[in-house]
Amino acid sequence: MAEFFHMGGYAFFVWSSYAAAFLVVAALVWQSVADYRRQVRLAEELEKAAGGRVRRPSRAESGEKP
Amino acid sequence: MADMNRISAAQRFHAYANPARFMALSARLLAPLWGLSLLVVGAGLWFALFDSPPDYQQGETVRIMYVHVPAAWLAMFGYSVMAVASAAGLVFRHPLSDLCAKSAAPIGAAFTFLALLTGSLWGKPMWGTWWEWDARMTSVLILFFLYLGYIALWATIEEPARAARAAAVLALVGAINIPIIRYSVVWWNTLHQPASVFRMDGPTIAPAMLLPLALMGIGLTLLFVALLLVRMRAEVMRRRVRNLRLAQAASAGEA
Amino acid sequence: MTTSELSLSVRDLACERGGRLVFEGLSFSLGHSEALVLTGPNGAGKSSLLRQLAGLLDVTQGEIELSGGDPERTIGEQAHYVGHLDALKPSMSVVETIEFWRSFLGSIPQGAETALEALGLAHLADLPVAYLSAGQRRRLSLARLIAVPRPIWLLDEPTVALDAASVARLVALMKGHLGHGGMIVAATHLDLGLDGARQLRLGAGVAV
Amino acid sequence: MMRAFLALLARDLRLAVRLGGGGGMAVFFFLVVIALLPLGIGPDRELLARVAPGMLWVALLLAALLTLDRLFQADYEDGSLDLLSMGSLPLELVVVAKALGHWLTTGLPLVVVTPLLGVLLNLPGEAYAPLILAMLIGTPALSFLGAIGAALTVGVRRGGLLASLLVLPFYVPVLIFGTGAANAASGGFSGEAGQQSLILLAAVALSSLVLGPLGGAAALRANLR
Repeated sequence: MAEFFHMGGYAFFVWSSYAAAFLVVAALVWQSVADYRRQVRLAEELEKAAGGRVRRPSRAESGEKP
Repeated sequence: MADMNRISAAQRFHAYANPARFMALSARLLAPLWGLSLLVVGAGLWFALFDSPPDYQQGETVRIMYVHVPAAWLAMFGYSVMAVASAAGLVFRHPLSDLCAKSAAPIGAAFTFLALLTGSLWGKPMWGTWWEWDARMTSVLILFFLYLGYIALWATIEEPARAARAAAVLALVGAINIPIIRYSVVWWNTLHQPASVFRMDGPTIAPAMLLPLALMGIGLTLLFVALLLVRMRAEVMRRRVRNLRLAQAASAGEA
Repeated sequence: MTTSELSLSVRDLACERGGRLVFEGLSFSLGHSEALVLTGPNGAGKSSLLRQLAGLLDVTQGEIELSGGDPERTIGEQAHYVGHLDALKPSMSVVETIEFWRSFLGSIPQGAETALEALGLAHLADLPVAYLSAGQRRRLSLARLIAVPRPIWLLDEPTVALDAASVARLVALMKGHLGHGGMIVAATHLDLGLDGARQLRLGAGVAV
Repeated sequence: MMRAFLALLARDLRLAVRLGGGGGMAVFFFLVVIALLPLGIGPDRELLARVAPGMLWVALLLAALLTLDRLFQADYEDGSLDLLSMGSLPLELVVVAKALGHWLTTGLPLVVVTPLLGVLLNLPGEAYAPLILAMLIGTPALSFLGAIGAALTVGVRRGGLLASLLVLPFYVPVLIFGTGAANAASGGFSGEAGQQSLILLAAVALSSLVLGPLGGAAALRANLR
């Protein structure tokens, strides 16, 4: 096991690569999902404020399950 | 006033008719996509870290390849998506293709950055330097700049339709320029003949290494698509927020 | 606001712009609860006079004096100036804009709502300024008058881009300000219907 | 008065973040200039290492210059500057708030990415710490001295270019002492030469903190009225 983490003496380079990959992908996923949720929330707030004056989008449009 | 209403209704129809179908379809696709990509990447990671041999020349550092090569592939793939979507946006005026191009850019840029970073982490033990101005790394760096420029252009132009057209032109000019840039960089590099350049790819890849590489490549590509869909959904919602705000400002005039 | 004995006096004022003498020998005085309406053809110096009063343009000759105000502060610091430019940032929301000016001009962070309500912008509070129409932008610009209490209002064509209802709203606010002992100098082509407002006609060099 | 100062600073930071222009663009510019350099002079690692500190400083100066013209121009164009001069906050402190905002959104990010660019230019390992330290000390001077140029050219058409020309001479001491600090560390000088450069750089930066607001406010008054 220790040998595995040691990576033939290249532990720093190998594990940094994988850590960097994980961080970049995780940040990307988090940012994308958070942005989507924010926009959905904003749209809902604005629709509520409009109080039906603006056409309500269909459920299919937002893709949300009822 | 009645006239204005009709126009804005028509605009809304144009902007939403297709996104409605897209939103429904992408909502159904997303969960399986996330699951599948996680599964494939997981399997790829298993083989990459536990069940593949070290390279006879590069030793354990070859494991960096399983991240680096897919990242570099997605860097190219991302730009292709962007360029094709931009072309479609210019030709067919389909609002979704503009959103697709816009959404692909940050993902592609992130993977380009990752390719550069892991390349650097691979280069240090292999070449003894974090960075070498060889043709390949230099052209990937320039690709990264193209992405950043594209993102900056979107961020700078306020009006979405105008930003989409300008960004599409930039993406296409960039796509045409990539081979030229690539060629010039190779020419520049052979002119200077730096002493310490090694080839990054070995002669041939052993089958035991090919499996994790393929799995990681496919898995991360699936992840790319999932991310693209999420971002496009966010863009559709952003457009709706914009329209709702415009409607709010307009309705306030009457109040 | 202790503006009961506020008075503004202008003596022998001259204005020079780009080597051209815009006006000279201008004198008038204005007491609390009084409004002065500036009229005159284009280029007569209405805007220049307002900017001089606000301290935004150098006084080449003559003097402007405020008595009864805060002696520690300049006239500009006790006045509101609403000019042709609206001083709005498209990426800030309506309420952020007002809160900023409250903090900056008056050091009072809270309570932007009153000002927004006074100009009929309350329901747009969270909207970025970029989405506003010209009239709404002008109203937001005017909301500063209410957001930060200052005794002197210097208004340069405040009714531009406003519809009739908004003009009426503005006139009501101006009357309220005068009623509280404030002072208004406004350049306008429109008859605002301010009772007892004095008129100063620029261009002929004669105060009427 | 403190509240007005903080409100202005917070507004500038908020605008910088929302527009994504300014600082981000400067960092991007910095990156591209540094990447173009080896393409121009060749990928010789020893040569790059030798010119790295100086080139990093020069590129940083240019990147900081690039964003200067918006410092007062945006507020001038929309009339905000008139109102900023009508608050209880002295114009000198308005300039301080704006220059500080400029440093936080431009100077600081530029310093943060410098180590990354050092790698691209094969900057010797021992030069990193002194170079970054020198940049942390020196970049505020770029914002505060730059504020004078930006204030002088406010309202001038194509003022950005003019501001660059006016300001660059003021940047000379920053460049000399800044590169001096890094070169002393990498070039094998005694430690004293590097320290001396840093102290002189700090002196330049401190004097710019005084000079910038005074000169900037005077220039704004001259241009506004």
